[in-house]
Amino acid sequence: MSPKHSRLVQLAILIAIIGMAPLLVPSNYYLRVMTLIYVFGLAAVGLNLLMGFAGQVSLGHAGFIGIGAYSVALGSVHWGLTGLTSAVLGAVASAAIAAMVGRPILRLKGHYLAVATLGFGFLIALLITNEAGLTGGPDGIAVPRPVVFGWRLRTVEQWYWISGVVLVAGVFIAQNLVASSTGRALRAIHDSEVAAQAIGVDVARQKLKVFVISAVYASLAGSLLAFCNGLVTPESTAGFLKSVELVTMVVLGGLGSVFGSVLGAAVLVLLPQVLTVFHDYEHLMLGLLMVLCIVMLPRGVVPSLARKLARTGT
Amino acid sequence: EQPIKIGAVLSVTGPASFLGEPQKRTIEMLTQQVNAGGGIGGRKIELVVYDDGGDANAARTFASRLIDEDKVVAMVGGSTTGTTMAMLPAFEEAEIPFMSMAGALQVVQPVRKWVFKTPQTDTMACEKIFEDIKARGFSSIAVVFGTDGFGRSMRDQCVSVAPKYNIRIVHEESFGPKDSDMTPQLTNVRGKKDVQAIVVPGIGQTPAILARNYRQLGMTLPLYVSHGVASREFIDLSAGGAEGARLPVPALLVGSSLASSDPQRAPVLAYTQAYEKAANQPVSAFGGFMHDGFQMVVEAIRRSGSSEPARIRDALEATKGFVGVNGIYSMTARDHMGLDLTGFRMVEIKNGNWSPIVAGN
Amino acid sequence: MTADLLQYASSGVTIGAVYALVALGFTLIYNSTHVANFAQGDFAMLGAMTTVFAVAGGLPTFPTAILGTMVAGVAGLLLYRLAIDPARSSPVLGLIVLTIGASIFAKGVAQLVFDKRFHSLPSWFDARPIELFGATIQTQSLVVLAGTIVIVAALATFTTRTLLGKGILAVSQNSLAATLMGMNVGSVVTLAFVVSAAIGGLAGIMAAPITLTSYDAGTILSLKGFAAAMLGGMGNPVGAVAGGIVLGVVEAFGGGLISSGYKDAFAFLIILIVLAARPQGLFGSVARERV
Amino acid sequence: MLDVAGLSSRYGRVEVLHDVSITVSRGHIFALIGANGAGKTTLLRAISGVQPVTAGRITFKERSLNGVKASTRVKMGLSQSPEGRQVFAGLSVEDNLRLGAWTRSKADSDRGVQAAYQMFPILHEKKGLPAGSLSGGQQQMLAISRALMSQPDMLLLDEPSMGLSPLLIDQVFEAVCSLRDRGLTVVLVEQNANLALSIADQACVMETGRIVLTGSGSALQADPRVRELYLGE
Amino acid sequence: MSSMLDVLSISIAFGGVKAVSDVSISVAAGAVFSIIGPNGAGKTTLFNIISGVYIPQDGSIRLNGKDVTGMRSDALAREGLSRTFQNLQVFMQMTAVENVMVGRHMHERSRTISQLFSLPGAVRENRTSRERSRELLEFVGLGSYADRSAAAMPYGALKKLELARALATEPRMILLDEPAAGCNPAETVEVEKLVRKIAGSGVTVVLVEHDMKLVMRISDRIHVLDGGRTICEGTASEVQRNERVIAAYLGDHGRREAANA
Ligand SMILES: Nc1ncnc2c1ncn2[C@@H]1O[C@H](COP(=O)(O)OP(=O)(O)OP(=O)(O)O)[C@@H](O)[C@H]1O
Ligand SMILES: Nc1ncnc2c1ncn2[C@@H]1O[C@H](COP(=O)(O)OP(=O)(O)OP(=O)(O)O)[C@@H](O)[C@H]1O
Ligand SMILES: [Mg+2]
Ligand SMILES: [Mg+2]
Repeated sequence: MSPKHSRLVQLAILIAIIGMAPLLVPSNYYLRVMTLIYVFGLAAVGLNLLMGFAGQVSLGHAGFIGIGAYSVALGSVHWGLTGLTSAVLGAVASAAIAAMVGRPILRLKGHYLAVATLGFGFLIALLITNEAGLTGGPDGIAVPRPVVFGWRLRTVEQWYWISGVVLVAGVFIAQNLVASSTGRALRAIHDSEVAAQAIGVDVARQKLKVFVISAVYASLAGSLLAFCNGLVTPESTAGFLKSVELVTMVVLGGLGSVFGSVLGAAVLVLLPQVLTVFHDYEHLMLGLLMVLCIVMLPRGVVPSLARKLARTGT
Repeated sequence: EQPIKIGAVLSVTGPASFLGEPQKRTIEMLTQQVNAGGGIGGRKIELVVYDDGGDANAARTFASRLIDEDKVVAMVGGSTTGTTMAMLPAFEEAEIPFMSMAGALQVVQPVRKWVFKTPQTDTMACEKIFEDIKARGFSSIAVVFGTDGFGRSMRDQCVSVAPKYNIRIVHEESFGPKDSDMTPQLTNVRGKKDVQAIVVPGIGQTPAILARNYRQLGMTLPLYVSHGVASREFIDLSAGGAEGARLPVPALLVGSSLASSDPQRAPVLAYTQAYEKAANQPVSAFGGFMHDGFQMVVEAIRRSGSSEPARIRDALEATKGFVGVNGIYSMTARDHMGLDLTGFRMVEIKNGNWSPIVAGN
Repeated sequence: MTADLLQYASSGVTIGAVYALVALGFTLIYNSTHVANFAQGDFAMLGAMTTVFAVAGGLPTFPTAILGTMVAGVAGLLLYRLAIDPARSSPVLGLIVLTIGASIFAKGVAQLVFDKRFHSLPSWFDARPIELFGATIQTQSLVVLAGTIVIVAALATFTTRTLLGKGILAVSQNSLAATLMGMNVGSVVTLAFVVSAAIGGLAGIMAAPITLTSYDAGTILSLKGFAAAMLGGMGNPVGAVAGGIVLGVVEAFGGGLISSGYKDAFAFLIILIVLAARPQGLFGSVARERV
Repeated sequence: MLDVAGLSSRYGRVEVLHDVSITVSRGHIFALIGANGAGKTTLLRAISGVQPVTAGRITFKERSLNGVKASTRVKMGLSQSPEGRQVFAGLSVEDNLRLGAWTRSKADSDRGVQAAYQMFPILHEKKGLPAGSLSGGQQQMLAISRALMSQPDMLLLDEPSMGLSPLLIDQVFEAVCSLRDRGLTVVLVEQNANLALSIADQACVMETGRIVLTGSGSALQADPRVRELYLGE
Repeated sequence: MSSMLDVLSISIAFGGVKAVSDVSISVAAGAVFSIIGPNGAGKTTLFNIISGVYIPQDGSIRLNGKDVTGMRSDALAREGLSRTFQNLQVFMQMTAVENVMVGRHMHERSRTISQLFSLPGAVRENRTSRERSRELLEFVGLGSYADRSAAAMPYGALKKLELARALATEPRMILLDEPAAGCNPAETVEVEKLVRKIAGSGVTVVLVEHDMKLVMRISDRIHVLDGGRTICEGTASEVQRNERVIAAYLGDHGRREAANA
C-alpha cells in the first residue's frame, strides 16, 4: 500500500467509525465517551505532529487545552462573546502564546525542553487556579451552552457530531502536513538538526511552526471539551496529569502515526471505564497496562503492529 | 424483587482521596447493613460506585454512565465541589436526585430541584470560628488558606462574613495542596504585629504540616483550623503541633463526650462503632457526610415507598428533623442542606484529643 | 526581617535537599540509560512507607530505615529487569511513558499493601529545634542536609573516580561499544538502577519526618526532582544537588516574599530563565556533537 | 584460531550473510575485502557476538562461541575496533582507553594507556578532552588503541584506515604487522585493498554476503578479477 | 575566473586549542579545490566555519563577493552553499528518496496553508520534488536504494546519499568532507567520476580527502593545513614535492600514491 493510499484508508476508517458509532451504541453515555475520544484524539494528533514528527517533547501541552477551555468559558461568562468567537479567539491566543514562548524554549533539546514545557504547563495551570476572581479557581467555572446560527447546542449528540467532524478535519490536515515538504523537514530535524540546517531548512522556524500548529489543535480540543462538559476546572484541562495523559496517548498510539494518536486517545479514555470492574486494583492495572503496552509494542500500537504485520506478511 | 440501584461517584483516589476513601467505605458498609436488615421494603440495594480520581471530567462521564447505563434511581456523592458541579447538570437533566458531599454553598444556592447536600457550608464554619474569636476578644486575624477548591471557597466565605463579626483580616497567605513546607508563610504571619489569631481554611493533611511548622517556629498565636481537617489523622500527623488549635467539628468527632441527652449521641456512637470495626481506622467528618446523605436517601425511599426518582426527591425535600452524625437536617424547598449552626461543635485539641469548648472560654 | 530571610533560607535549603536527593537518583539512571525516570519519586515513597509501617509494627527506626532503602532498591531492580530492559528498543519518550506507568503501578500497589492515608515518621533525633538569629531550624533538616552531602560526595567520587562509575556513563553513550569492551551492559545498568532507587528510598525516609508521606507522594517528588536535575544540568551529580537547593530556596523566598500561591511558578520561572541563558543547565556541559 | 563455518545472519527479514566460512590461523593477518554492503561489517559483528546468527557456528581457540555472550568473548581474548569508531563521545580520551581495559587489571590498564600514548602521541596531548571533540582521524586512532587495551589474542579491525592521513595509515599498518609479529592474530576489513593485501598472510573477498575468493594476500593481489574490481586498475 | 569563496584569515579556538588559526583561502568559481592535512589539522573545522556551523572568532568569509561571516547555515544554503559531513548526518528514519527531498525543501514554494489542505499546487510540487530526487539518486548510483530506509543502507551508500542530498539544494558551491572514505579503490574511481561531473556542471567543489590518488588527479588547487595553519598551497605537483607536506602528511606511502596518481 502506498503511503497516500494508506492515509486515505485510515481517514475512511475514521469517518466510518464516527458515522456508525451512534447506530451501534445509542446511549448518551457511549456517545459521551466517544466524544471524549474525539476531543482528546484531536489534541493528541496535534501533539504527535510536534513529538512524533519533529521530535520535540512537550510535557505541558495541556496548558493549551486550558487556554482553549477557559477562553470559551471566560469569553461567554465575562465578555459576552459567542461560543464560536471565543473558541476562535482561544485558538488565536494559543497560537500567539505558543509563538511567544516557543521562540526561546524550542532552542532547548530533549529533556531540557521537557522541563521547560512542563514549567509552561504549570504556569498556565497555576494562573487559572490562582486568579479565582476571573476563573472560578480550582472548583472551576460553568460554560454556557453556545448558540450557533440560532441553535442552542446542548445535547450530547450535537457535540458528538461536532467533535467528530473537527477530528476528521484535524486528522486530514495532519496527514497532509506530514506528507508535505514541511512534514519532511520536521522529520529531518528529528534526525539531524545540523544536516537539516545545512541543506537550507530553517530549523527554528519549522519547529516554531509545528509548535504553533499543535497548540492550536490542543486549544480547539480544549474549547470542545469545555462545551461538552459545561464546566471547566484547572485540573481537568490544564493540569500536569492531563499533559502526561496526552503524551501517553501519543506514545501508546505510536509516535509518528496520526491514526495511532486517535487510537491512543481511545485507549486512554476507555481504560478508566473498563477498569472500573477491578475496583481497588484500578491503578495497579492502569500502570501495569501502560508498562506492558510499551514492553510489547515498544514503538506504540500502530507502528509496532504494522511492523509485525509486515514481518509475517508476504 | 428488583434491587434498588443507587449510584455514587467519589474521589477515592487522587488529591481528594481523604474525602472519597472514607465515603466509599461508609456507603459500602451502610449498604451491607441495610441489605442485611432485609433491604428497603424487601428490596435490596444495589450499589454502583465509581472513582473519579478527583477529575471533574471523569466525574461527568461517570455521571452519564450512572444515568444511562446503570439507570440508578438516586445518586450519593461527588466528594468535592468541582466534581459535584460537573455532574449537576446531568442529574438535573435526567431528573434523578443527587445528594452531594461537597462543601461549597453554590451547590445548593440557588436551589436546584434535584440537588441536595450534607456538609455544612464554609460560611457556617467561618461563622462558628468567628463567634469564638470574638468571644475571646480578638478582632484582627491572618488567614492562611489552601489553594485547593475547599480552601479557596472557605477563604472567600470568611472574607465576606468577617465584617459581620467586626473582624478584620489583616494578612493573607496561601499554600498549595501538595506543599510540604509552610514555614515561609508562617514566618510572614509571625512578622505581622497586629495579628491576634490565625485562621486556616484548608482541607486534608496539608494543614497538619502547617501545624507542625507552626509549632517548630515556636508560634503561640491562637490557631484556628477548619472542619476540613476533622479527622484523627490531623492530630496524629501534626505531631503535637495541633495542640491548642480550635476548630468547628460535627458531633461525630466528639462522640464519647456528647451528653447522654444529646439526640445525636446514639447515631454517632452507632456509626463510629460500626465504621471503626469495618474500616479499622478512626471516623472522619467526611465519612459522616456520606453516612447522613445515604441514610437520608434510604429514609426517603422508605417513606415514599417507591423507587421512582421523582418520588424519592420529593421525600428527600420533605426530610424533617433527621438526626445524623453531622447535624440535624430539616430540608425545605428553599433549603436543600437543612442544617444550622448547632450541628457544629467548637473543639480545642487537648492532649491529642478533641475537647469541647464550654461557651465563653 | 533578617530572621525572616534566614527562616526562608533554612526552610528552602531543607526542602531543596530533599529535591536534590531525588534529583541525584534521576541523574544516576539518566547517566546509565538516558531515561528520565518518572518513578524516581515513588522509590522515595516506597522507602518511606515501608519504614512507616515497619516502625508502626514495632521495629526500631534505624534498622527499618535500612529495610526501607532495600525495598526501594529491589523496586529499582524490578523496574529495570521487568520493564525498562525488555522495552529497550522503545524511543526515549516511550521509556518516559513506561516509567510513568510504573509510577502509577507503584501507587496502585502501595495503596493496597499500605493504605491511602498520610503518615509521618518521628524525627531521627529527638532534639529541640535550633534557634539561630531568630530563625528556627529543625534537627531533621540537618539530617537531610548531611545525608545529601554524604551521598553526593560518594556518588561524585564513584562516577568520576572509578572505572565502574565511568562504565555507567559509557553504556548510555554507546552501548554497542561498551559491549565490545567486554562490559555486561545489563549488569552495569541494573546496578545503576538499584543504587539510584536506594538513594531515592533513603531520601524518602529522611524526608518523611518533615514532609509526611502517602501512597501518592511520589509524583510531586518526581517532578521536582526532574526539574532540579535539569536546572543543575542533566547527568551531573553536583548539578543535581545545586538544582535541588536552588529550587527549594526559590520556592521558599518566592512564597515568603512575593506570593505563596505562585510558589511553584517562581520555581519554574527560574528554570525557564536559567535555561534561556544556559540551555545546558547550571552545571551541565555543552555536549556539542561533532559533525 | 578462528573458524567460521556455514554462517548466516539477517537484519529483520533480509538475510545478508549466506553460508560464510573462513578459517583464520594463529598469528596471521587475515584481510577481508569487498564492496560496500558486501557484509564485512556484519561478519565482524557476528564474530564479536553483537549480531545474531541464524545458522552456522563460530569456533575460537577450539571453543564454540555459539551462545557465548559478547562480554565473555572479550574475556576470551577477542577484541574489535568497530566501524564508525564508536568512541564514548562524552568521556575523556583516557577514560575511553581505560574502559577498553574493562576486563583487565589496573596495572594492565596503565601499561596499555602508556603504549597507546606512545603509538599516537596526539592522544596523550588530548587525554583529558572528551573523545567527541576529536577529529575524525584522531577518533580512529582512539578506537584502535582502545581495542588493544584488552590485550586480545585476536583483533578485529573494521576499516582502520578510514579517515586517517596517509602518514598515519603507514604507521597503523606497520603497527599491525608488528603486533602480528608478537603473536597477535588480526582480522582486517579494509577498503584500502592494496595495502591490506600486501601485508596479509591470508585473505578473502566477499560479495553480497558470500565468500567468493580465498587465498594468500599476494595471490589475491595478483588475481586479475580482484585487480579490476577492488584495486581499481 | 572570479572567485567563489574567499576566506580571510579566520581563526577559531576550542577552550585554548587553536583548531584553525589565520587561514585564508580563495576558491575560483568552477574549480575543484582540495584541502588536505594531517588528522586534526582543522579541515573539518574549516568546513564547519565556512558552512555556518561554527562562527569564526576572527576573520571573515565572502561567498561570491558577499560577506557571509556568521550567517546561519540555512541562510548560506540559500546563498548556494551545500555540504556533506565527515561524521554521517543522514536522516536515518527516512527513506533514501525522502532524504534527498529534504534537500529540495528550500526550493519548494508552496505555502504552509496549501500544504495543510493538500491543494493542487502543493501536490504538484511534491511530485516534482520526488521525481527530481529520484534522478539525483540515479546520478550518484543509488537508484536501486530509493525507497529503502536509510538505516538499512551500508556505509558507503550513505556517503553517496549525503552527496545526492547536498546536490538537491542546487548549490553553486559544495563542500565534500571525505567523500571517498570507506570506498575501495574501484569505488573511489566512481566517486572521482561523480565529482568531475559535478564540477563539470559548473558547481564549485571544495574537497577534503585523504585519498591522495583522488586528490592529486582531480584538484585544480590544493591547500595544505597542519595544526590549524596553512603550510602551503599550490597545484598537485607543487604540493607533492613540498618537503613539509611530505614530512607532516604524506609519508612514504602517500608520496608514492600521489606520484602514481
Ligand atoms: N541495520 C540494518 N538493517 C538492515 N539492513 C542492514 C543493516 N545494516 C546493514 N544492512 C545491510 O546488510 C548488508 C551488509 O552490510 P554491511 O554493513 O555488513 O556491509 P559492509 O561490507 O560492511 O559495507 P561497507 O563497506 O559499506 O561498510 C547491506 O546490504 C546493508 O544494506
Ligand atoms: N568542538 C570542539 N571542541 C574541542 N576541540 C575541537 C572541537 N572541534 C575540533 N576540535 C579540535 O580541533 C582540531 C581540528 O579538528 P578537525 O576535525 O577540524 O580536524 P580534521 O583536519 O578534520 O581532521 P581529520 O582528518 O582527522 O578529520 C582537532 O585537534 C580537534 O580535536
Ligand atoms: Mg562495513
Ligand atoms: Mg575531518
